[in-house]
Amino acid sequence: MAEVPSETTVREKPVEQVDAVVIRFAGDSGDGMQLTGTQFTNESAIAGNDIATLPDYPAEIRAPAGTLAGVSGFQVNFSQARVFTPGDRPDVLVVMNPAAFSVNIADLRDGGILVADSDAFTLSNIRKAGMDGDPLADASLTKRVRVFAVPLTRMTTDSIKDMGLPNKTMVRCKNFFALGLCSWMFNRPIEQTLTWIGAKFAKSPALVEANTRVFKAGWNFGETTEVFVHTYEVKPADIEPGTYTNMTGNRALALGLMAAASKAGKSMFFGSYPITPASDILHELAAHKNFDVTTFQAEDEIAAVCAAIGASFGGALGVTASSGPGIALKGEAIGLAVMTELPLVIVNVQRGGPSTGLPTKTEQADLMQALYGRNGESPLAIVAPATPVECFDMAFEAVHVALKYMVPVMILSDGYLANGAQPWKIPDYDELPDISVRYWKGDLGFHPYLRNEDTLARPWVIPGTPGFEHRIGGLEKDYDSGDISYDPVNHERMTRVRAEKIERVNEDLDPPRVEGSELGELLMVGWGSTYGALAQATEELNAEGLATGHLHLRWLNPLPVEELKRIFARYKTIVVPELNMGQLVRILRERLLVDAIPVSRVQGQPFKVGELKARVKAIVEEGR
Amino acid sequence: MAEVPSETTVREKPVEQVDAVVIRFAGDSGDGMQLTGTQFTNESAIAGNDIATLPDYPAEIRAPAGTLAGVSGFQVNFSQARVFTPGDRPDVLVVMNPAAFSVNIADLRDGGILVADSDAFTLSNIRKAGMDGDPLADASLTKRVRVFAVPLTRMTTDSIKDMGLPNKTMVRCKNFFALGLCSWMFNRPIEQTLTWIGAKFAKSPALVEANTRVFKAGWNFGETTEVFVHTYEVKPADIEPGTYTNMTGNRALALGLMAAASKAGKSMFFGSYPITPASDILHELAAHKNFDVTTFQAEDEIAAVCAAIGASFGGALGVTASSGPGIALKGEAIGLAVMTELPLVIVNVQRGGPSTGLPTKTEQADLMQALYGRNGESPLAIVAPATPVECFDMAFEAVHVALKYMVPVMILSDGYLANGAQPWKIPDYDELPDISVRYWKGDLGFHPYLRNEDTLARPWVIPGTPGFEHRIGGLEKDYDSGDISYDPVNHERMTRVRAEKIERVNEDLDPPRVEGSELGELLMVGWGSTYGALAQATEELNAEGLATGHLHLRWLNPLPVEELKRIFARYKTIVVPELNMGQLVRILRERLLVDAIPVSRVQGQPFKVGELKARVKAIVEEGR
Amino acid sequence: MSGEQAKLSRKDFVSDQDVRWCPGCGDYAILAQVQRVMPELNIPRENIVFVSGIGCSSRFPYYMNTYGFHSIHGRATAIASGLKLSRPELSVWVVTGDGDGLSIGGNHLIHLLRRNLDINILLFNNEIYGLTKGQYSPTSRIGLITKSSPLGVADHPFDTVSLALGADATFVARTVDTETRHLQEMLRRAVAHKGTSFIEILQNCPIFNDGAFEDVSGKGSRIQNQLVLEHGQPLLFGSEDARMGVALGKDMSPQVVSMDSTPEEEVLLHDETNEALGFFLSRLERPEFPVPLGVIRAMDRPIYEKEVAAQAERALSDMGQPDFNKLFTGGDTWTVE
Amino acid sequence: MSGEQAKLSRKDFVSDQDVRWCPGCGDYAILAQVQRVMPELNIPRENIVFVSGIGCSSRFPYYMNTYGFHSIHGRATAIASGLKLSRPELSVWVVTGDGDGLSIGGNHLIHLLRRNLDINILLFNNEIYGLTKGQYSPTSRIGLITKSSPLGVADHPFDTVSLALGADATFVARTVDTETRHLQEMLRRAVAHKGTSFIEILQNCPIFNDGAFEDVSGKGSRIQNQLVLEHGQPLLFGSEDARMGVALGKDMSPQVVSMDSTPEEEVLLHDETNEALGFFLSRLERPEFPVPLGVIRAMDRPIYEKEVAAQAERALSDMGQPDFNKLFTGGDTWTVE
Ligand SMILES: Cc1ncc(C[n+]2csc(CCOP(=O)(O)OP(=O)(O)O)c2C)c(N)n1
Ligand SMILES: Cc1ncc(C[n+]2csc(CCOP(=O)(O)OP(=O)(O)O)c2C)c(N)n1
Ligand code: SF4
Ligand code: SF4
Ligand SMILES: [Mg+2]
Ligand SMILES: [Mg+2]
Repeated sequence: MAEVPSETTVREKPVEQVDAVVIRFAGDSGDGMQLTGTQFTNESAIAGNDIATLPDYPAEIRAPAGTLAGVSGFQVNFSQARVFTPGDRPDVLVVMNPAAFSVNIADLRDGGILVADSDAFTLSNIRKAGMDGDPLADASLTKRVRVFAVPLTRMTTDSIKDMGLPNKTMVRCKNFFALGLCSWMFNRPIEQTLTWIGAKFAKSPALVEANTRVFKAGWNFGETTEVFVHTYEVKPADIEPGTYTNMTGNRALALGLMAAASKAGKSMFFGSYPITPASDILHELAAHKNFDVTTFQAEDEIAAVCAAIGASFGGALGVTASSGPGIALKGEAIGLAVMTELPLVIVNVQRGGPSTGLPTKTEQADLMQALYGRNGESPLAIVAPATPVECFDMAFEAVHVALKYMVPVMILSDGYLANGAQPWKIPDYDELPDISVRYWKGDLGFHPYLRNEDTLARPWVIPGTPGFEHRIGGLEKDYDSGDISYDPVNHERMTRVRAEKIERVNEDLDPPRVEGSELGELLMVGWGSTYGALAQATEELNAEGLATGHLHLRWLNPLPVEELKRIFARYKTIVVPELNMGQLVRILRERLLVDAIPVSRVQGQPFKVGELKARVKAIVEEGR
Repeated sequence: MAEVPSETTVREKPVEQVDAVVIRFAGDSGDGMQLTGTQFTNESAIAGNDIATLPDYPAEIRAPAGTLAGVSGFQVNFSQARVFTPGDRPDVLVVMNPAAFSVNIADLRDGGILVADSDAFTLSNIRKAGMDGDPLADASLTKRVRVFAVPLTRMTTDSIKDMGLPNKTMVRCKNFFALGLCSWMFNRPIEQTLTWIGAKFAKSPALVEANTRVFKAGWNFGETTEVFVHTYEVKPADIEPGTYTNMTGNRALALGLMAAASKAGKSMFFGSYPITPASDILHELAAHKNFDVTTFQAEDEIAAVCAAIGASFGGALGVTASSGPGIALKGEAIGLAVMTELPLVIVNVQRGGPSTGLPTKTEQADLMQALYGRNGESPLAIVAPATPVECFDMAFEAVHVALKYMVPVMILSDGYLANGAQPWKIPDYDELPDISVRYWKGDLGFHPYLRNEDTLARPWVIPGTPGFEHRIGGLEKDYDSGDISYDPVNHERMTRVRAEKIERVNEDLDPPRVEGSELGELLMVGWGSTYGALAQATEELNAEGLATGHLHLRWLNPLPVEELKRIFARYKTIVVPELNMGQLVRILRERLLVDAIPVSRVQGQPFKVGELKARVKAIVEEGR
Repeated sequence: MSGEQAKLSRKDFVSDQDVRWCPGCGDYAILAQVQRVMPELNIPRENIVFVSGIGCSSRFPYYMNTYGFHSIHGRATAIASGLKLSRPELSVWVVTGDGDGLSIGGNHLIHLLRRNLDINILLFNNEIYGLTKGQYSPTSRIGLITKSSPLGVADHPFDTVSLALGADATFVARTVDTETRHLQEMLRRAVAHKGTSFIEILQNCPIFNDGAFEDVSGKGSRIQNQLVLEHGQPLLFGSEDARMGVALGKDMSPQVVSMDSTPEEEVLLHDETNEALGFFLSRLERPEFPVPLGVIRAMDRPIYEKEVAAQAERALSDMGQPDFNKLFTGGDTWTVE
Repeated sequence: MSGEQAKLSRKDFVSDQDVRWCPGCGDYAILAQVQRVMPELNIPRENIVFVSGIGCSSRFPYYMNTYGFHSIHGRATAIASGLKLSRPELSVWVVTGDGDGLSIGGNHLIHLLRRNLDINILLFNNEIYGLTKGQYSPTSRIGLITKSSPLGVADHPFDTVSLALGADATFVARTVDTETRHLQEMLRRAVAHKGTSFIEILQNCPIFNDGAFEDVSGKGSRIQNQLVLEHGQPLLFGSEDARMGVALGKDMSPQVVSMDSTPEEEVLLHDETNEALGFFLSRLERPEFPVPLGVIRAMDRPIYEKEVAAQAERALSDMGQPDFNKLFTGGDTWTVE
């Protein structure tokens, strides 16, 4: 058995310096690719690289092993520069079976590296993947990319066959071989991985040993055999000092909500009904019952939001989360929150639509639903985090706005943010702002629809407060008494007040900030999860000589219309790339009467930087 | 007892000719004002006038007798010229009690006629209505309008006291006294009313006699006493020849749906859950079970629309109807109809919102919800009738489009259209177009998402058809096979096809037509129930020398963008009056990049022509 | 304006809003009984919340001088659940109708019943949609002519009590708007019960469904049609001189027996804790059998909000006081210097 | 491609789609039994429609070579109702899960049961949300650790059968995925029943809730835990050598008796038409009592779509053939010349 590698091991093979690498692990759903990818990401983070990841797993039901439908992938981009996206096309592709090969090979860049488990390329597996002959031997492939066919399964079992484990168990370890091999190839620090294996399988010492041995076998295979001639190194990136952890959007969102509720001095009540890709928020919160968080898995989405509204009425911070179809169901009840002017946070982790659509894919097609998915004039505030870690900050802001203005706030996340991970510079809780609000001071002349002069918020006097017993509801209320009112002029007045409250939120928000060129040829306006692609494209376009600005809106309602006007005026062309058929672009056109041009992609996937640049350049060239 | 009046009775008092009269009957909910108004309208229609009506009743629960909340009103405008609206301010106001006086008196135009039941102006009633002294005696009133305080209750009971009816029953007849008096005052033909009394109370000969006698007593009171000095006459209008009947929007809609289903050769399945002001459509359809109409009162709005979708899947014409809050609940399921490309007609009889809002009041604030109230890119066709009788035609068109293009179509009516009545020139059913569609001819290479080249409709092959068994659903489907597909490019293709289908509907639609000036200073663009006010305002503005065009859109999705551009270019100012905070105006601004200016009214009531004109003129003067 | 508890009276529970039901509506009587019983409970007014949906019945909260929430159609039970879960110390009441609670709100109702939060539900069953002016409801009887059923209702109605029992309610009772004392007693029992209390109140809507309960509430007929239940007592009904009982047939079928000819031991004893008996009673159908009034089921089961609170307690003791910094740094971390 | 009826075989009901459940999922066995029973029914394939909501179970229609509709979460029962009402001649099946049918879809389910359309409902109860990867469902047992209940489920579960009985279902049965013959028999009974048939199928989800029904389906335990019901037969269970019976206590409580020491007459006879007995059975709780399998209730009641059709017939005979011109001119009219 090969020698134990360690940080001090002298590397025998030459090291090639590279700026950035995109690597994708792909295999069957059962092959542990998400685990492998995540752990490789952790190693890269510890190595000091900047990173971005993209997990991509199949539809919700487990497909039969070895089929195209069952392929699961995980891509990570690690770099010594700032990283905005998981990368368009991988430099390195690791495939555990023919199906994974078939689904992913077209993405591998020319000249890239393919590592394949040759043991899995049996005739029957190849057929299952819809191919005929052994694709690894195909000349057109070997000409285009560098193919490393490695008998991964065999080497895995060989390295632990003396342990007397069942064959199935042994084979299951093979992802650690791949991880070991890749860790070697990219000079990743591996101490932490070894500790992690120990912790993860703590219940079964045999598995700790097996996986450790297999992992090392993979590392040693790279180091010892003649197959690979050199390793690669990506230098640490210039990253802001601090303590970091890997953070997904869903987890960041959950933590942000919790921290905000706590900083507001409120209990949090989270009413939800499971739905992909929002369920993890429920799972995360349910695990922290010691943080004054109540999670309520309701019988449906309507009950979930209604329970949250009831909790808000009672003085808690009511929160609900779902994805598009569930949000559609909540529309009527959200209208009740608008009318009763209760604080409420609604999270929509968007996915491909319409209807059930593409449940596991990402899309930004619910902005219009957020704005208009209810009867009547029913305005609410809308915020969209741009990156996974921003989910924390935006959730925090959302809570603040909901409480201060007594309005529902919708947070628009999406599948890409939700599952994507990013290094999060861990904040100090004690330095987060205090956002507690005091609503009602006087005790004379109280009625439930009195208003704070600045925010127009009504007083949040909660049951249990003696002397202020009152009734609220979904019927229109009199501005002056809070009683039910059918008065025509009063209705218009109240309608305008509800709208004005949302406009006033602008006063709390950071002014929009352009990245890239402050003026010039082109302004790209984006929102939500496309941030990375737009930022990357902006950098590259500027580098290519096209003066490009990038404005990424966080708050989508209200909009700082006057400031946007001033910014837009500084550019010749305005484009609005979105993962939908053009939604923000409609709002900008309507509000600003500016000929902003949509760049749409509705493919259940993020923008590819290359494609985005090409489309944007074509628009600039054609003048539109 | 006074002599029986008849058509041949020689009128003893002078007749004054007037062009048009607006009369409003107001009383307690129990006073039968709706009945009185409706019957007076019928008389006016038979007299050959053009008419428009506005019923206005209180919130859903019966308020205690005599209170302000319990006041019910019915206004009718009858004219020898074309009539577009029920009129801004009544010329004549009939009030049955102090509460009705208090609620309505401000509307009565200066110099108008007030008829009041002086018997009802007891101190306690006056107090209930929130007043102090007898308002009828107030000098500021008698200076402003002509007051006729008539002991209506007493004269009613007097005229039938020999019949031995209980006092309550006698008093109940008093609305017929008012009707008789007004019929006399405006020289209405009364034969039909007498017949109608006979039919209405057929079950109780005593009531027939009592009401007939009271009605005649009212007529005779006008003719005989010195109180009134002359009567008025409104000459017949120049109305297209034909047979007419009075038609409300809800009934017209029901009949239009039925006729269209029949002309398409389809059974109609109507799934609904009661809600004001849509319930009458259900009631109407439920009464015509012999017309191959199934009505299904579901457990909620979601079940209602889902049942309709199920029926459409089975080959029937699925229809559902509700008002705003119920439509909000249907959003998710409507998305399923979009995705499965099934024909479906959704009726939204809009009311004041948000939330429960003002259930009995009118508003146009659900256009955005119609366009965007669902998750994902989920387009459907939208049509809005402009008048009560147009509800028939637009329902017919909606059915046609739904079936031809295999799409959901939303009909946007509102409380004002729904309950408002208008003379309907009765069409000949046999001359209505045949709208049956044939979807699937071949039998080779069938799959459920094949498309007709012209309409892009998929084939509607229904269960029971041997050899074509297939499955549809809410997940994205492959363009070429109809199987579930997660393919990125396919998803974008299907998304575009669903949008394109709606665009193609344009080819079936009448081009938009401007009324008023074909070019000039001002174009008013409207939709839905504001037609009358806009048409009237247009006529008056042109008469006042402001060259004004009026474009009233029926189909709101798709929009004929190119034609709109051409039309808009002919005017200096574009205003878009709507009973909301500006919805169509947003769409026009966004699509056409034109500085169209909103004119909003959110008061649960239609536009007043005078107010509308004033606001529009101010915009023209200020250049915006 | 202070929390201290002066002795409250009925008037303290009357709000300043005009009551707007139709003259003669059964809702008035129910309101009066609730306002009468409230002072007895010794719950500070500010700790009482009435939550309702939409319907005539759902106007109820406006008339109670307590906290109140007139929400949206069918959702009062869901809103109340969120409220009670986050504020277990409040006395939470749901007022709903047969349409609000059993039609659009049916699902939330049955889920609340199974979860067993300590909420009191008053369902005003008038077998009609009052507020929307007279369509049939899920409790309307077969054949009833209404605006939406001009040829008669074809839908088999729910038995409200059976449904609640099937949904595992821990407390189910039935009473009548006009039986003021019995209604009051049921309210007291509901309050005393720990867990969800469900009371069906048969309520006359004189406008759209007048006399629907004439048999149970009518002067002439009420005696022979009311089977008034008392825990541990035999199932007897009818007038003094024509006393009847309900016995159990061998095959578990119900049998009406005349007490003239039957020894009392043969008559079933009521047992509020017996689930099968409760269901058996709920299946008694008019006119063959009398209508059971009273507490049909009352049994103990853990209270949801208490269980939830206990979990939070457990979490606190297992995982410690909330420490965000610990939480943030709980996973793998690395430090950039 | 023609309507004539060749004899169909199981294969004729297998669609061309790959079945995508996890290996070992109980859904496979259910699919196989349905595909096996279908040919017996002599219903032309084109007249059969499977409607489902969303969930692992709801993928079912894709695998049946019939008409099918994979709709949205919880709404299959509502969609099927519209379909059946407008096409009464079709054989309409609903496939749903414990989440789809009892959580989000609970209301449509109970309303379908009370209306009694002739639809067959198969509810795959795995006591978990499979498709969304393992949250608890309304049938999950107290204490179950799932993704959304890391400290254990605190919600008291529905008993599916009790709920259906409380909702006035006319046919309620329970079976197990692994009991292939019994499952087939229940399918046949459901088809034979006129009115809504509701079958709860206990189904193992090896991935997220493995062994939930081990007691009823496990080799060692099934015999003593299955109370297999047969109409008119005594309620007996257990192995040959340790035969047990269920008897009725005087207070209507259930009693397990050993047949060694008890005469058979003392054991209850099953009666599918007795509503109280059905409920009594549905309340038997493990582990004290065995789990009743088989037809718990089967009774006649008018079928909704037939009643609706009869109303249309009546309307036709009372009001005559549709005549739009007559309808249009039916009210007050006047003529302008
Ligand atoms: C979402 C929604 N759907 C429908 C309605 C209309 N609506 C209001 S109350 C009601 C039914 C009321 O019946 P019930 O609950 O029995 O109350 P009741 O008036 O008889 O007391 C309906 C259908 C509504 N307000 N909102
Ligand atoms: C409106 C809506 N809410 C939530 C979901 C997510 N969802 C899909 S299936 C499911 C539950 C499935 O559980 P069950 O019905 O028991 O089926 P199983 O997968 O266990 O067979 C949920 C919550 C959805 N698709 N749509
Ligand atoms: S409609 Fe009926 S239930 Fe409603 S207030 Fe009137 S009488 Fe009462
Ligand atoms: S998750 Fe469970 S129920 Fe779903 S397919 Fe897999 S084993 Fe079956
Ligand atoms: Mg009711
Ligand atoms: Mg399940």
